[in-house]
Amino acid sequence: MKPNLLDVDNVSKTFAGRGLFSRRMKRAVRNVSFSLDADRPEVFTIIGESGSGKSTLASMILNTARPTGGSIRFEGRDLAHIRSRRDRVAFMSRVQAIFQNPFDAFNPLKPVDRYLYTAAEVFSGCRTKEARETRVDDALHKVGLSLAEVSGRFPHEMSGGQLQRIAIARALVSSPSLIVADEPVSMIDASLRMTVINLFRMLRDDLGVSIIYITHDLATAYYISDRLIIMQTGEVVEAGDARQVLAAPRHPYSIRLREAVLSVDGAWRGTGLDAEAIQPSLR
Amino acid sequence: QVTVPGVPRSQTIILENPEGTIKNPGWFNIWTLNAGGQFTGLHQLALDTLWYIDPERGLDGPWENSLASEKPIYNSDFTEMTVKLKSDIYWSDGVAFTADDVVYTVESQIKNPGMRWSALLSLNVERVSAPDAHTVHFKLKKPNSRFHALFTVRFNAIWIMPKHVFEKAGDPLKFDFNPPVSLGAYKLHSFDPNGKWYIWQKRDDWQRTTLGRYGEPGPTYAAYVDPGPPDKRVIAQLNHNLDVVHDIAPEGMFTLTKQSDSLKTWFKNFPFAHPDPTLPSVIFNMQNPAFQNRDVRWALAMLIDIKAVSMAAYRGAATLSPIAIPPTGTHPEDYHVPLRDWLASFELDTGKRKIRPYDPTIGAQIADMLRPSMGDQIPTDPAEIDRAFGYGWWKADPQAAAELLQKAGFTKRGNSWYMPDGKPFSVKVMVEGETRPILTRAGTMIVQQWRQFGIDAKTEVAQGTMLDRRNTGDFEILISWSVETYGGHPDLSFFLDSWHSQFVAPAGKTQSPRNWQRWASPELDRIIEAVRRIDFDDPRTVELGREYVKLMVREMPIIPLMAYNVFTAMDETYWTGYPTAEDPYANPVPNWGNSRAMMVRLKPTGK
Amino acid sequence: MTLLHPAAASAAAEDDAAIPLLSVDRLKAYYRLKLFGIDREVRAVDDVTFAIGRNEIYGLAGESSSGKSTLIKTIAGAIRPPLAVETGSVCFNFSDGTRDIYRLTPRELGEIRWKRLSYIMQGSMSVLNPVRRIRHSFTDFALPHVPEKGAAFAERIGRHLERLHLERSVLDAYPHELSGGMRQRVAIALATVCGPEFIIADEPTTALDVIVQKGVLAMLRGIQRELGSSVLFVTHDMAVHANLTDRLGIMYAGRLVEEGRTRDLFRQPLHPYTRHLISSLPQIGDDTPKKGLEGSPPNLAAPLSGCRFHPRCPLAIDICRREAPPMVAVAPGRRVACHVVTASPDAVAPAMEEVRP
Amino acid sequence: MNTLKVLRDLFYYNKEFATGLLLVLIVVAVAASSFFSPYPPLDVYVVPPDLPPSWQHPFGTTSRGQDVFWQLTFAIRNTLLFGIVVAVISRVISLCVGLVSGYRGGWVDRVLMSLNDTFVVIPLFPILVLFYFIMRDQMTWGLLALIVALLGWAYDARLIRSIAMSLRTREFTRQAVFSGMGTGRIVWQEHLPFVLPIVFSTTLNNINWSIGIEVTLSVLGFTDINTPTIGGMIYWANQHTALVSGIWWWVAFPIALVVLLFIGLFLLAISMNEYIDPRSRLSRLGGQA
Amino acid sequence: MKPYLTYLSKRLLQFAVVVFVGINIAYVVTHSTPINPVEQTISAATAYGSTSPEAIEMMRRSLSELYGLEGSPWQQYLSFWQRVLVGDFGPSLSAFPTPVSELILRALPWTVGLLLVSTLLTWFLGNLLGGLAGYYRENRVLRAFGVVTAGLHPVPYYVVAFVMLLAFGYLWPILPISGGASMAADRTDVVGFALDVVIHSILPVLSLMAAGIGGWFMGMRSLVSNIVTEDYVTYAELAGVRRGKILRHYVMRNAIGPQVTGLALQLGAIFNGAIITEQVFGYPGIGSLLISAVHAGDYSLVLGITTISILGVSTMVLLIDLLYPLIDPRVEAA
Ligand SMILES: Nc1ncnc2c1ncn2[C@@H]1O[C@H](COP(=O)(O)OP(=O)(O)OP(=O)(O)O)[C@@H](O)[C@H]1O
Ligand SMILES: Nc1ncnc2c1ncn2[C@@H]1O[C@H](COP(=O)(O)OP(=O)(O)OP(=O)(O)O)[C@@H](O)[C@H]1O
Ligand SMILES: [Mg+2]
Ligand SMILES: [Mg+2]
Repeated sequence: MKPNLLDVDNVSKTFAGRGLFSRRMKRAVRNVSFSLDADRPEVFTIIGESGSGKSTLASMILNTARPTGGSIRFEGRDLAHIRSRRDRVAFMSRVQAIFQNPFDAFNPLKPVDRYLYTAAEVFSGCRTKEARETRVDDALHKVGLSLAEVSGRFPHEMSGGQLQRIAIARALVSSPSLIVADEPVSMIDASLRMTVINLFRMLRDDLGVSIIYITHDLATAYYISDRLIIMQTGEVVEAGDARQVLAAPRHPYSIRLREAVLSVDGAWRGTGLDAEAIQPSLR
Repeated sequence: QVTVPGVPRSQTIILENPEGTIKNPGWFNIWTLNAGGQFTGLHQLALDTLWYIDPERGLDGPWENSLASEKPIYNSDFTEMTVKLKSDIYWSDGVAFTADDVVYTVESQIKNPGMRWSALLSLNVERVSAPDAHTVHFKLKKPNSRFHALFTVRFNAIWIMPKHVFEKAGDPLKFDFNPPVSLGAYKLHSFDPNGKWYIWQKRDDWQRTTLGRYGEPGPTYAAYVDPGPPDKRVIAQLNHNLDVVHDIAPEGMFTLTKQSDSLKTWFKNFPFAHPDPTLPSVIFNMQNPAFQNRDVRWALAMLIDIKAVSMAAYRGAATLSPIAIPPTGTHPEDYHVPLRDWLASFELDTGKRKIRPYDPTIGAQIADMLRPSMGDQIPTDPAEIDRAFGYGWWKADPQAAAELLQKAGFTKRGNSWYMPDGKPFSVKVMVEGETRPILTRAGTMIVQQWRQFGIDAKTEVAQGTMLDRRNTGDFEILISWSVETYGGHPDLSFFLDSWHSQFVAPAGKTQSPRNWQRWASPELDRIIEAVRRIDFDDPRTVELGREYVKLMVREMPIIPLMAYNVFTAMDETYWTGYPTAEDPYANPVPNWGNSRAMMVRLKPTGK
Repeated sequence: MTLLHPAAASAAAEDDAAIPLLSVDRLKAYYRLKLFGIDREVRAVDDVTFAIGRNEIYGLAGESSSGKSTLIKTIAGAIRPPLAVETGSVCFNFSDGTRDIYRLTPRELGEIRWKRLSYIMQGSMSVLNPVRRIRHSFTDFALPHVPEKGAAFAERIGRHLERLHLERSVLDAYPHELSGGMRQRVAIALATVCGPEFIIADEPTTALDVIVQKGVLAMLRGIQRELGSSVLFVTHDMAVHANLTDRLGIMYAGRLVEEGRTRDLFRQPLHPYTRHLISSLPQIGDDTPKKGLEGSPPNLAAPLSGCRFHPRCPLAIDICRREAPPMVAVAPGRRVACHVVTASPDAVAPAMEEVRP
Repeated sequence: MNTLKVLRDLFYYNKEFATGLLLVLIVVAVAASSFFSPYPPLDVYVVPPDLPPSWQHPFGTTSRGQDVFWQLTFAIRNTLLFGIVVAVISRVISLCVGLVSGYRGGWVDRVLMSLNDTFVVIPLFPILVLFYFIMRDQMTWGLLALIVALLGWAYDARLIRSIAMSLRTREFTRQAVFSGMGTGRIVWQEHLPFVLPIVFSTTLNNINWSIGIEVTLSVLGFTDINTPTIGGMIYWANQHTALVSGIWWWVAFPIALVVLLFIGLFLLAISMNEYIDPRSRLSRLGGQA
Repeated sequence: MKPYLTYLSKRLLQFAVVVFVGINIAYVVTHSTPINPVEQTISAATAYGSTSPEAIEMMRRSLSELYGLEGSPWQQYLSFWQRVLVGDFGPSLSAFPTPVSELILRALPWTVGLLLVSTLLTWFLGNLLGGLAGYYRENRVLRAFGVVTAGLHPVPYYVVAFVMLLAFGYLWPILPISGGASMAADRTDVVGFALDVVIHSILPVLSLMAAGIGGWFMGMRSLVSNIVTEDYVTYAELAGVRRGKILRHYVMRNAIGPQVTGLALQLGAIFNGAIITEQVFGYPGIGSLLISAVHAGDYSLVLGITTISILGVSTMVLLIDLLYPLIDPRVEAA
């Protein structure tokens, strides 16, 4: 039987207390398990409280942090066994990342195209300049950009949406089968947000890429995801089919989450903020 | 500023101790090796021994019977020496000095190999005894006509230990002798726990010391201090906080002559400095094949323009010597003047012609050169010029040098000289740098002159490592001295005895002092052996000395340059009566043991 | 020129306050870069005029890098090179007098800060001094502006933090010990604890999950209502605008392109960009495919002639390429800068009537 | 954006840069004019000694009969070269160690920092002096520069490491990792520009420090007197008690030139900092990330 | 607590390694000096007196024995460590038989006192002024001060010291120019002696400060000028926080980290002494002891001083590493 694309098996992460005299241990992720099927590309969404361990989980999947308990297997291979640079390159050519904040995701002192060229060189073995350019141009076209628009430009010359798309193109250069996207749209406007979300859909449907999508934005989660887990203080409190969960959450936290979502329509019905605004007086 | 409670400035003389800061200031046991300071006043004022020779004329002639009441008495084959001691000499703690102290000094040193004079004494002394309280008798292991030199202060000598103190002290190597019990006219008053100064106080019973017979010492207190770098010494003296500066650069001295109205110097006029009986020279490493040919050495000598060297090193204030004897003390009368004619007729065969290289007028030339800028500070009297600027030197003669080199098989191609084996003629001249600025300057100038002639010459500064490299023969040419004399006595054995070829170390091995040139010459050995056989005061020593001089001129194993001029600056604000060339009763250089003579001649100005 | 005078604009607003608390008049703020081989001018705020009344929450939305933050910085008087105000004025009409913020001495400016005017910067997660405990930050920022001292002051900030769902123990923490969301809340608390008359908030809730966000917004509104102060609020989250703000301005490429009561704007967006912005918003349970804007964002360093939206505008007509559309009041309290819309205002008016409750 | 244009603009718009450049150019010009010196650098008594500054000898003459100006041209050339060699070598080492150690962390960091601390703790002076004794006349200024450089990188490496440690946590570093960049590329291409400002200021300090060491060694008498340097000039002046003797020009002009050089370098460094520092330049155009 | 202990033990191991390697390097280097202490001793003892080559040969042998220089290098190395581990550096070779520790202890208080005071003062003033200058960039006085320090900075210390000396010791002689205390000092009168020591330290301290302040000044200035553009500073300014408070708690407090590290290293290096100061001002201290030991080939003494210095510096590095979280709470100890 073909191994799963990704197995997250009972994973935990405990951080040692910060600071010199601190005794606190922070259990950022507790016994999280899920798996992604190799044959069925999907958008797998992680939602949760701020500080509930989403980013930590993501970095463990990306093998930039080691779980303190449990194991993560990618295509059947335990990530803990990936040590040599060759293995890591091989892994990264299959699993890629899109980072939270497009404005910090590129070195402000360097043109952005470097990342693309390097990725082409390292992951796709493009030896010649021409090969690299073709490769990069292809990837950029998939996200609606072109090499001509990007080459030689600095991050500050690009809009947030453009940067976000370049980051995605960068992830695509290596033709990964899994992309981990950590809050990729939190900083951009609704319109650009949709551009990015639609791109994810296209990746899943047309290129067969699985995507782990971490977000606070339930609306886009609903819009795009196939499955979803909801996390609170490091634990998965609810998991399942995205639409089902969001339509009818069962865990109390999920329910509160669902209820807290502000909607434009809700605003006119008065279910907005006023209900909560009963607070002790200030003066 | 330098006032200590109860020590009035007007009764204190402040002298520089060139040892600098004493690492281990509370250590006065001078009989161990370098554990504490020596020139802190300790050996000048507190200690005493049998005889002194002053490099100048002395209070009462250069020779002084100190603890001894008369000159040493040898038997005919120099295997025994008897010493008669003065009576009525007392240690500062009131105990009488006797022959037992001398015997104890000799015996305890022989017993403890770690002590300073242990080796010298155990090599020489078979037995020492005190037939009576004021007689000491030495039985020597082998004939030694100069054994008394060990107890004769030129700079220092074997100091006599207080038996009654050391006897009780246990291991003499571990005993700090603090406070020191003194035999001299002064005793310790106080000292800086950080080793910067020592104050000595005149003993109430100064009459009961050997200095007593010259009258009462002037200063009640004598402070030996570390005044710091040269510029600070100048400042300190201008501020009248330092009565005697041991030595400064010539420029510092010139500054003082310009700015101080109470300055006293050895020569009233230029060159001011006191010439030490020490002879800075260009010392060849004779074990180096390049210098084994006399013609090469002479060629290098002929390339030196001594006037320029004198200017570079001393700003002209050098007392030159063409011969291997320092032009100081009584030496000019014994050697320089009598040998003038011989020098003038000395001929050198360049291979092409014969030349007479000696130029007796160099001193006058330098005087003339300086006169425009220094004016009447430059003496005019020829005798005075001779004493100040030396007794002539060798003419700079590049032509002759070239001929000599060619004679030795060297060739000149383009602008450079090549050795007979075809390699470029390169020489490295080792100087000591900061430690001996004057010699460094002289070396640099000589190197420049050789370089201009086409020799690949370089200066090597061996600051700190000079001693080791000199001792192991790890140099090509060295600017230093291997000739040191008594100054006040014509006998040359002080340095010459160690030049015997029996002591020359093989290349790479450590050479013992002072034959740094490692020159082995049968002719010289013959002279040395002759000196050994005659008495110290035998007139033949002068004859032999002149023979030595002639041999050295012919062979040039070292190129003598000049006396080591010490720019001792004395301030007359508080004291007068310093020794000078006019009244040369002592060497003014304050770290010499015999500088104690100054004390009895100094008079307070009443300020 | 049919530029609306601010006074007219506020008069047009149906609010009772006769003089608006803030009036921004023909404001141009450019980033001037003339150094190191670069020579250009980024016209981040290019001729913006609007007013905010008392007791009002004014929302600002728009594309990323359309100049929202720049506008806000100019209003808050946070001008640092290379940003410079070209022309225009920013006037506050506080309870104790009117002030043109660019005519004040630094001293006078210092006096109104935090007491009357407070500001939450974009990236409020990083505005806390990393080596100072939160408690001391409160002392630094708020103590001079509140009557309470000592224990009473501590009590006041403690209570205030609780309103933001923060424990009091936060006070003893260093910023890095807090999550991004907590830091944002602390920043909000810092800006609101003195009860200023005018609060400027630039994307203050980006790092919050929806539950906390909701609480924070509620608190903000609670304070605003209680004190009758005004808020200028920027966010990309249109749902937040819908729920929080009274009026909404839409910016595109350094210009205000539409302004009106939030509800009107959502019901009946006039400017094509606004329409797009609102329609592109997905909602839970809504399965219709949404699309982002085609084409590339405008370059503020070399602004296009005419309407800056025209290359991406489905309705663009000829005049849009030539002439910049002025901001025109198309209905009371409703302004828009679009040639197409102003050309047929009649088509708009009925729609406006329709949404009136 | 080409370099020339950058320089031009720096020159026009940055007064500090312009002044700094001018000062440095003056010093460089002085150094360069050594090639036209009428006197061989090591020869003494080529001019009358102790002359105060005059038209003929603008900086006066020394007690060794050398023209101070021409002597200075050689001295400043060698000293400048010395400082630059030391600075360059030690910068390269400290950058390598600091960046790699900060970026890699873990055992690499521990090993490198142990090495680093070892160099921090070794007392400089006895080691240098002992090197002098051991190397003897092979101890040319070049070798001295090498040794001083080897002993002079450690503290700055620690500084750079601390910056690199925070850069490691920046998102773009992860971006670089996931672009397949290895340690070398990340360190040299991604992180280096961020530490450049600090590198500039430490370079300045380092040049200053190395010249100071050279002078101190000279004052203590450890000097290669066959190579004229600023330290060497002070050494000779010192030997001739020039300060007390009133030959102030022998010391004053060399010092003045060094001071000019440093003010120049200082101004250049702060203006370059401004250019490189992303916060004073344009990098934040994209937003306040 | 456990992770911290792990960290601590790793760090202590690193400390031990650094000290061990450092001392070994010092050992190897000092022992490869071409200066032979026996020759130095003999030369110093015989330079002026009568000498006989045979006697010198004898002295050589007995001195080697006395100094414990017999035995294989390996044995010497082992016995060195045996002694060091119990804190004994053996007798000094150039002041035999005085123990090295006695010599060091005598010099140490002076050096430590002088350098501690001047380093701390310099650090404090330099940072204060640097911080002010970086923050109030327009201020004329501070700007002028910047140029002055930048200009003063590269003046070799020797010259600075000397100019001070000339100025206050000669042209306007109001201060003592030599020594650590005056000869008149009565060391039993504590107050008077202390005052005397202070007066004597004025010139050395001033010169050390004049030479050292520029480094701190410029360092702080550039650190501060980076920090003033940080968001939290801007924000505090926008909030109308008092400028003095911003300067202290927002700007300088954040910039101080590297400066504290620098201070620690400098304090650790105090045990090297201030060679030139001691030379110029005749100040008693460990620097001149070190130099004279080097010159005398007294490797016991050199090693004693370097070992103390190595321990001093590495302890300070260790302390800084352990305590840094207190300076910058963001830094994790582990
Ligand atoms: N290196 C670390 N050391 C100690 N604690 C950490 C570390 N990294 C994260 N944490 C803690 O682990 C928890 C989970 O953090 P994480 O960043 O995964 O949260 P998140 O779900 O991504 O939150 P957000 O939505 O705010 O991004 C937080 O409480 C955080 O404080
Ligand atoms: N310091 C600066 N120097 C130069 N240009 C700048 C600077 N800051 C911002 N800009 C430019 O000004 C324009 C407007 O930026 P601004 O930050 O106001 O946008 P915004 O609407 O707040 O965007 P976002 O929603 O992403 O926060 C952008 O094009 C940006 O690149
Ligand atoms: Mg996260
Ligand atoms: Mg913004």
